[in-house]
Amino acid sequence: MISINNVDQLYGGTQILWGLDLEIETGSITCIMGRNGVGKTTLLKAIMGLLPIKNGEITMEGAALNKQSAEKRAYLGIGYVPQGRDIFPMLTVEENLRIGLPVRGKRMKDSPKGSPKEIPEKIFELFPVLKDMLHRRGGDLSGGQQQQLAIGRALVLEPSVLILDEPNEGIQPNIVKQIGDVILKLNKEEGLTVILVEQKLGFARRVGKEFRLMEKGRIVAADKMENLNDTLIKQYLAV
Amino acid sequence: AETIKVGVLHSLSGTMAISETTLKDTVLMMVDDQNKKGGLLGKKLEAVVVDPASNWPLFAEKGRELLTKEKVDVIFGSWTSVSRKSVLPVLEELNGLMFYPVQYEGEESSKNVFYTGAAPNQQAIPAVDYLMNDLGVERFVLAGTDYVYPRTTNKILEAYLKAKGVAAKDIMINYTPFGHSDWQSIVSDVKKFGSEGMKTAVVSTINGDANIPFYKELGNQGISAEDIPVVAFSVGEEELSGLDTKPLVGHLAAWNYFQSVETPENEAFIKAWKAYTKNPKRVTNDPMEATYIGFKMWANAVTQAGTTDVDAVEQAMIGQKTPNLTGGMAVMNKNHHLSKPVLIGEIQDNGQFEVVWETDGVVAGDAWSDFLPGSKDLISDWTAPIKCGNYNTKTKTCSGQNY
Amino acid sequence: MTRLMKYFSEGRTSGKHTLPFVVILLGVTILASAANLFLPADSALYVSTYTITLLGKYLCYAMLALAVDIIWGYCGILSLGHGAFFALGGYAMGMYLMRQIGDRGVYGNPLLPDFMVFLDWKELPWFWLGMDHFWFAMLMAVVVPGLLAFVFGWLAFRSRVTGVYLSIMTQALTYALLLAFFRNEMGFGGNNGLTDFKEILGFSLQADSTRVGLFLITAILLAVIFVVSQKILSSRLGKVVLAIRDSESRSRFIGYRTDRYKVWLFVYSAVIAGIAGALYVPQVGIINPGEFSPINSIEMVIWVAVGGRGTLIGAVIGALLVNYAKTRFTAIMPDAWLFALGAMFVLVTLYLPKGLMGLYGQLMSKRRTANNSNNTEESQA
Amino acid sequence: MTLRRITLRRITLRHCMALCCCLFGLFSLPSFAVESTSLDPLLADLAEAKISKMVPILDKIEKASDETVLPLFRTLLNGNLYYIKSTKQVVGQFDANGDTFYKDVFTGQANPTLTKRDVKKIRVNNTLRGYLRNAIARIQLTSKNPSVRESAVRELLSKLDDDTIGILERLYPNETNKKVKHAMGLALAMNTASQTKLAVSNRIAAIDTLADSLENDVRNLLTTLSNDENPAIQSASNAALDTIAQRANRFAFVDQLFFGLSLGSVLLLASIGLAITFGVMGVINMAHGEMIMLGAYTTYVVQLIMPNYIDYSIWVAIPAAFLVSGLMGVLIERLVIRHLHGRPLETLLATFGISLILQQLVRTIFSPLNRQVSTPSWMSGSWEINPVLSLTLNRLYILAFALFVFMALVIILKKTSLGLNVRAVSQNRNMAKAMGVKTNWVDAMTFGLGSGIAGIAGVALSQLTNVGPNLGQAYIIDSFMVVVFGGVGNLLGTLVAAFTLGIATKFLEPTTGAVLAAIIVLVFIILFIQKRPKGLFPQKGRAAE
Amino acid sequence: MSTLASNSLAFNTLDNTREFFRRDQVWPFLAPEQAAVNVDNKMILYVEDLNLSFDGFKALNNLNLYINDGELRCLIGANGAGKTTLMDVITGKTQCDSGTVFFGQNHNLLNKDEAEIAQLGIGRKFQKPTVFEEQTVFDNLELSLKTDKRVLPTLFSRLTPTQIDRIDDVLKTIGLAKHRFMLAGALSHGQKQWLEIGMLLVAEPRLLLIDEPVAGMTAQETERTAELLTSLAGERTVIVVEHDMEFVRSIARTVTVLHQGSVLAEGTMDQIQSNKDVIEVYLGEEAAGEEIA
Ligand SMILES: Nc1ncnc2c1ncn2[C@@H]1O[C@H](COP(=O)(O)OP(=O)(O)OP(=O)(O)O)[C@@H](O)[C@H]1O
Ligand SMILES: Nc1ncnc2c1ncn2[C@@H]1O[C@H](COP(=O)(O)OP(=O)(O)OP(=O)(O)O)[C@@H](O)[C@H]1O
Ligand SMILES: NC(N)=O
Ligand SMILES: [Mg+2]
Ligand SMILES: [Mg+2]
Repeated sequence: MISINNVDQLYGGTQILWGLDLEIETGSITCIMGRNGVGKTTLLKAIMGLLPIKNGEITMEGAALNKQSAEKRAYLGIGYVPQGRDIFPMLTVEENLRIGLPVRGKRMKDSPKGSPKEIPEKIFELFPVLKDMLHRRGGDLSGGQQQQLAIGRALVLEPSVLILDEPNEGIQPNIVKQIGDVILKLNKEEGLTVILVEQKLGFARRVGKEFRLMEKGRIVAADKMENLNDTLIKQYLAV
Repeated sequence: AETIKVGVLHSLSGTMAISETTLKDTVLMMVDDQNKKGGLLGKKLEAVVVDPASNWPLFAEKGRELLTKEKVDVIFGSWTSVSRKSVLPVLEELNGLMFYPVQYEGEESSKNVFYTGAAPNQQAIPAVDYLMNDLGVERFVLAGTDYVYPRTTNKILEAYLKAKGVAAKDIMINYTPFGHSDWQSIVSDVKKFGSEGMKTAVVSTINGDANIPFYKELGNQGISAEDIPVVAFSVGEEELSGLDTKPLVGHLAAWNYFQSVETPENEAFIKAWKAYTKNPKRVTNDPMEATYIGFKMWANAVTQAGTTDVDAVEQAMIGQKTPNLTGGMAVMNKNHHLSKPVLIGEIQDNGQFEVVWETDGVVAGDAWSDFLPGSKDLISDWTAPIKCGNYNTKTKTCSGQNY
Repeated sequence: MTRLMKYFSEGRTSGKHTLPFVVILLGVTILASAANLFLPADSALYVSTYTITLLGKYLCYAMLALAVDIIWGYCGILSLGHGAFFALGGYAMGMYLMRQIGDRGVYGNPLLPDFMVFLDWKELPWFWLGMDHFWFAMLMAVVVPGLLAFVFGWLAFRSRVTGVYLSIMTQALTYALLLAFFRNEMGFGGNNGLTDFKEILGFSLQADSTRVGLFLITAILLAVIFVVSQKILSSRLGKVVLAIRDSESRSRFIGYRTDRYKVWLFVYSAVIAGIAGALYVPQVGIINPGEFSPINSIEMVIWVAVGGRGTLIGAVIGALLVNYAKTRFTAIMPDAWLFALGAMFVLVTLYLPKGLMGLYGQLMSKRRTANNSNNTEESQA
Repeated sequence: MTLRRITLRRITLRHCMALCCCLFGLFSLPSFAVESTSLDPLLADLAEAKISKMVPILDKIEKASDETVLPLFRTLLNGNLYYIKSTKQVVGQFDANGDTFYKDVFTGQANPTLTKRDVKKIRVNNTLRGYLRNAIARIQLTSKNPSVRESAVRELLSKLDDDTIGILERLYPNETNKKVKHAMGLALAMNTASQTKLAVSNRIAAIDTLADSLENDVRNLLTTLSNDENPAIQSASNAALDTIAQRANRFAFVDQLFFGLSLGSVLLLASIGLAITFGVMGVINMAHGEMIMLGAYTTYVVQLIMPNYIDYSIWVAIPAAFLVSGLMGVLIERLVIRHLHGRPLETLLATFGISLILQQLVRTIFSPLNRQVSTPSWMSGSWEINPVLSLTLNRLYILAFALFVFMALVIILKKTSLGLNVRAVSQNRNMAKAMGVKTNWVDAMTFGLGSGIAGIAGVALSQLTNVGPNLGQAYIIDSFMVVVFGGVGNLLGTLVAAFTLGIATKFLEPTTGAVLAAIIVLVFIILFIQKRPKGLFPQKGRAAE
Repeated sequence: MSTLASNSLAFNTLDNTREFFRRDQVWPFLAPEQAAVNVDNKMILYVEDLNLSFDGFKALNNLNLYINDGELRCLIGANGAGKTTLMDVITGKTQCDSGTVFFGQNHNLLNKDEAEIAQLGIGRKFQKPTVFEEQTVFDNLELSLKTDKRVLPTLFSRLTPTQIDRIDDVLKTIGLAKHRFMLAGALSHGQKQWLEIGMLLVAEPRLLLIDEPVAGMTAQETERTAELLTSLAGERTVIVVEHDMEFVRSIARTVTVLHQGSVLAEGTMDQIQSNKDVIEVYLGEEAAGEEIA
């Protein structure tokens, strides 16, 4: 579905991604892991189009993605849950969610399910707290509530690819579990492709089907999740 | 030098550009004209224009630039008093020569400056006389922008009115900031003041941009010239050109020149001006006439002195006569101020003034007002033996500085 | 200790401009002064008094820009009212110079300045007392702006007025002072301000030597203020100030009373502005309420932005460059200079995001990048 | 003394109808103009007379004729009366479509052969105008139209000479219209009250009836009477004056409130665009004032294009100004602002540069002089509620207009996705992009909207103040002050702030004068912000830190 | 801010005047030495009957919490339970509606501002890492050093070799030794987390309030953090908020569970994990088991 070929990326003069290759298959749940600072977030931002890449190519279903602007990519069906939540602090929860409605409207035309003009009820089923806080400013929410909002917001887009950057940061255990269930469910029922950056092995193992290990801006190991063994962990995830 | 350089020190940007740009163009037209006549002393005139940008310290700096860097022989410039005061020390230090063409508060006479605009006794006092004698005005509103020209003029007028027996309660004084644009309360106060049974007039020293909103408010609150006439000292044809004058017909202005005065000189001047600006609707005004007179006199004085040397020209200037544009003769007096006629005009609906009153002859400009305690004993005389701008006739000395 | 050395040489770059700056500044000043005083006027190398005065004025502006940069560039407080402190310093000097005129004014009144005579004032207002003493007046030139900055800053920073709110309040402050000083009743000469000065400390203001003297003093003070400010800003206090700029609340949580730091720095900056104003007045010959005009204060900010915010040298260069451009443009193209100046501001913003110093920094960083990426490499290994 | 009422518009339907009747009366006049021939010698005198000798001649003309002389007086009053040099015959000058031609004032018959050269103007001055106005009023006392009669009576209150009183006494018993009768009664009561020869009780009764009148002339009369030698008259007058003063004070308060609201509406208009570009987008837009200026110049150009339709020009100017300023805003955003995202302070520098360029551009194109923008007739004059309270129409319309613009803007921002999107973009541009918001489009539209509204403000301001290159500079400081005082990012705050400042200024002004009032208001704002560091309506919560 | 806004102008002027004449405020050098924290009762933090509501929403509801000197206390609770808000109140960021908060027996924290509280020795790590982005890692640490934080002493202070060594030690501990001259803004999320912990360490506070330290850390890093915090306890008092149950178990002696602004349960990890209420509102049925890698 998404393939990344030989991507280089720099911040100012510092190169972060070095000729990175990555293949994401439709309907997969790919878990990207690596130590702090290896470039996971940078990679996700490059996919989303929030950072320009210097070299290489990103394609989605064969079409070049790297020439498209970030907002186009949202229309193409990429939903993004950034690290650190990045909700709109001065907008109410409801407004945070409504932002995605135009994209949702466009995308729902192609596949009619649910109402294209309204925030889908399933988000409130998933995160009931959002319903209670509908008129509170996003910035006033607690950290975990914000994280839930960020995930909910991405789901409004009715994405076909969901990019999650450490989505469980700061979330209470029962909801962590629930998020895992949701990912699995959406993947199973709607064929949602998921790219997940996750540090917590337990969660990664439970939800991920594939894993990719990163180091120094490169993918250094790739396999099915069941093959993630202690050697690899020691080599690439231990400090 | 192979040319005679004429410095032009008028703001072309900032708040004063509205008024001063016209004077820059006037000087340029005069220079052109003089060159067509063959220049002066066999040399061409060359205008050097700088922009002091309505910034007062810049007047001093640009003045210095003109005098030392460009080495100009004469400067035509300034509008506000503060800009003149700013450049004055530079003129005196470097012994430059400047012509100042705007009505002002007086209380000054420098060896290096010729004042071709009106002093208060050439504008304010005759106007008030007219109001009292011809219109029977008994109450006065002295409305001005809060700066030195209105303050001084109003001080002089207050003293003058009181001397004429006007009671203090019949004089209302009001000051507003520069560019004041919300005149509702003040106009309404004036209306109240004027509706208490005595004939009332407004003497306006409101400056520049504040006038248009003022007159618009007058019109809208229905104050007509028969009820409460306004006589202004800073509103000329140019200011009116930014204004629909229909509601203002009959309000007054006191000047030494109006475009509407029909004389051959004026007709020629207006024609030349319209041709020069390539704008058949362009109007002329009093400071332009003052510039015109100053320039003519300077040209004559240079010819007479045979040099552009400042001291020689300064002496040659005194006693210069040149026809003014309203049919009389302007004379440069010993105090560096002109003798000019005073005219009072009523605003017409075409944006022009119609002269309704004028002095019998010319009035000599008085550098030091007779109605201010500090200056009633002072005179200015730049001829020998006094040669001083502030000579005290009582103590027979030059008070203060010795210019 | 070697680590310390390494730290200073590697971590910091701003300090290293100090020496060249001081040398160049004083060198040029002294050469220009000498050229004015000792060369004949027709010499090719002669520097006219006009130029000296102009340079003197630029240096005052540079000092003012420094003051703005210290609080804006380093502490993130955008003051749109620094002209107020500058003007107050200027008025203090102006009052002194006014009193020095003595009975040489046009009315020859030994006690009252001319403008008071002709508005018929009978005695000197209380706030003019003592202003005939040079040192007292100079004290006022720093105390009054400093005090105003203290009161304003103390109120504002304790109430945690920040960002645009603070900026607009400073603008309101200078605007209110503008209106107040316009009033003739205030006793500062109204719109005309104070002018027609004769001498300072007995030296005629019209003498070349006095002008050169003032020019030299300005340059020396600028150098001193530059060095002192540099020292302050590279001390730990400087780091706290930067920390406040980055995240004021975080600074409070590690124990810094940020309001006091801000008041302190604001007062320091205001005092510099006051000094600049005091030096400016005898060189341009007039001080009037126009200096309080908010547009002036905005221009100061712009000098700093053009030069490069957050680098002292950038502030100085910006002030010199913009004002030189203004002088040249108003003379070369009096009708179109606003186009040129406006375009310059737009282009600098677009193409030199960190001002002129940023341009220099970009060149430098090319070199530094190599080092950094090495560091990163190592750490990942 | 009364103030001229003829130019004061009354806006009730009844008054409009009255006006039509009046016009109709005018057109039907020629049929009565039989005796006009007997005036000819007097008219010839008029043509030759010096300005100071004209009053007696006019007096004779008035006495010698009736309503038919009105067109003559009116033409003279407007300064349009000329005489033919050769025949000394008077003619009126008229303008239509830029051409000047001459008509007989009585018959309205055009005289196509006359040119400017054949005629000479009969000059008028203020004294003469005053005289004419009274004469017209006297003649109109017998007008068929009641409201004309009423205003004629009121006009004459200040000049109650014996002649006039005589006429009024004759007319009073037969007057049927209540209002006219009341006005006449007032005039007669004033006369009675001032007649020292009459019985004191009669005079006091008259004075008592005067107490319910707000007319200036009444007050002036009472003030004079309060110094009467008779103590009873004195106290009656004082009592009446007190009653009047009480009522007048109430109206004065309303008047002042209106001034405040009006100033507030100007502030609101000037700042509301900035509330968007600065308040919502976070661009420190120093060129905001120039956007206002462009709007004002657009009004000027529109009037230049349609000189004969000034009354409608405003309706063309409003959309035109919105487009001109809006497009300029879009241009600025696309060329400059968009490169400065994330660097809000730099926008100050760039937009300041732009403001310099725009000012000079206008100076170059339109000259540095102020341009003349005319006021449509329906916006000039005032709505006279009673003799002490009248509201100027232009300000009334502008007040309504400001509120309308405000509402429209609120609706646009609330009901379209633009409002939501722009706030999202300003809070987190990247995330907004990731949510599919076309940030470029949103930026350009929002900046265009803010600028366009500034342009509309320019149309309104062109009716109040100078249309010149400095127009914008005059409002930029106030605009920022209002937005910040209200609380950045809060439109309602801008509204409240604008009116608060407007009203505060106007209530201070009478006691402190305009300069001090401005200073006091500024100091108040500074102190207020110490109390509420984020303005009147702060953005609250964790995120606002 | 909110407190100021609620007072009347007159009152505040009076207040300001009074403040002005407080000699210790005007003349920093006259300020009395901070009195040491009185922990005679072994208790270092008393939080009693704390209430706080936002527009009617009760974020803290009669909250009581007592922390012993030298304790390591874990604070857990559902998202929005009020954990961060509690820290906000303790550190002076947020003003509470009612209640008392004492640091030791002698310091009422409610009438102190953030800086005073920090100077008393209460350090805090934020949930969302906040560091000085435009300064280097080294400078971030230098600024956080335990020193005299008044203006003039700061102006004249110089780094001592011991301080440099201390910073170096911390740099090593947090694994950023190689990044010491990097601008903090350029660090990755996890690195910023570490830096913020580092800033806490160099400040040597008596009481550490740590909000979600291991979010975004790898398993090993989490372990290291656990070791670090355990080693700090005893000498210092540590309050940790975390949702990572594995981590909590590895460090916790006493765990307090907050719910809807008040304490729901308190006890050992085992007690908490078997508490029905806690399972229902927070852990979920199988949560504890699931989380273990
Ligand atoms: N804005 C920036 N400027 C310069 N360098 C940056 C910037 N953002 C990140 N970096 C650097 O890029 C590298 C990769 O960062 P990134 O955020 O992608 O890491 P990560 O793998 O997501 O780490 P973490 O697990 O901590 O989130 C880091 O070394 C970081 O220092
Ligand atoms: N300024 C505010 N305005 C309105 N509500 C607020 C504000 N601050 C906090 N809240 C609310 O108070 C509650 C407690 O928030 P707090 O951040 O303390 O939760 P928390 O326990 O730290 O949660 P998490 O584990 O998700 O970080 C939340 O429901 C939040 O929405
Ligand atoms: N001299 C004047 N009008 O300022
Ligand atoms: Mg990351
Ligand atoms: Mg929290």
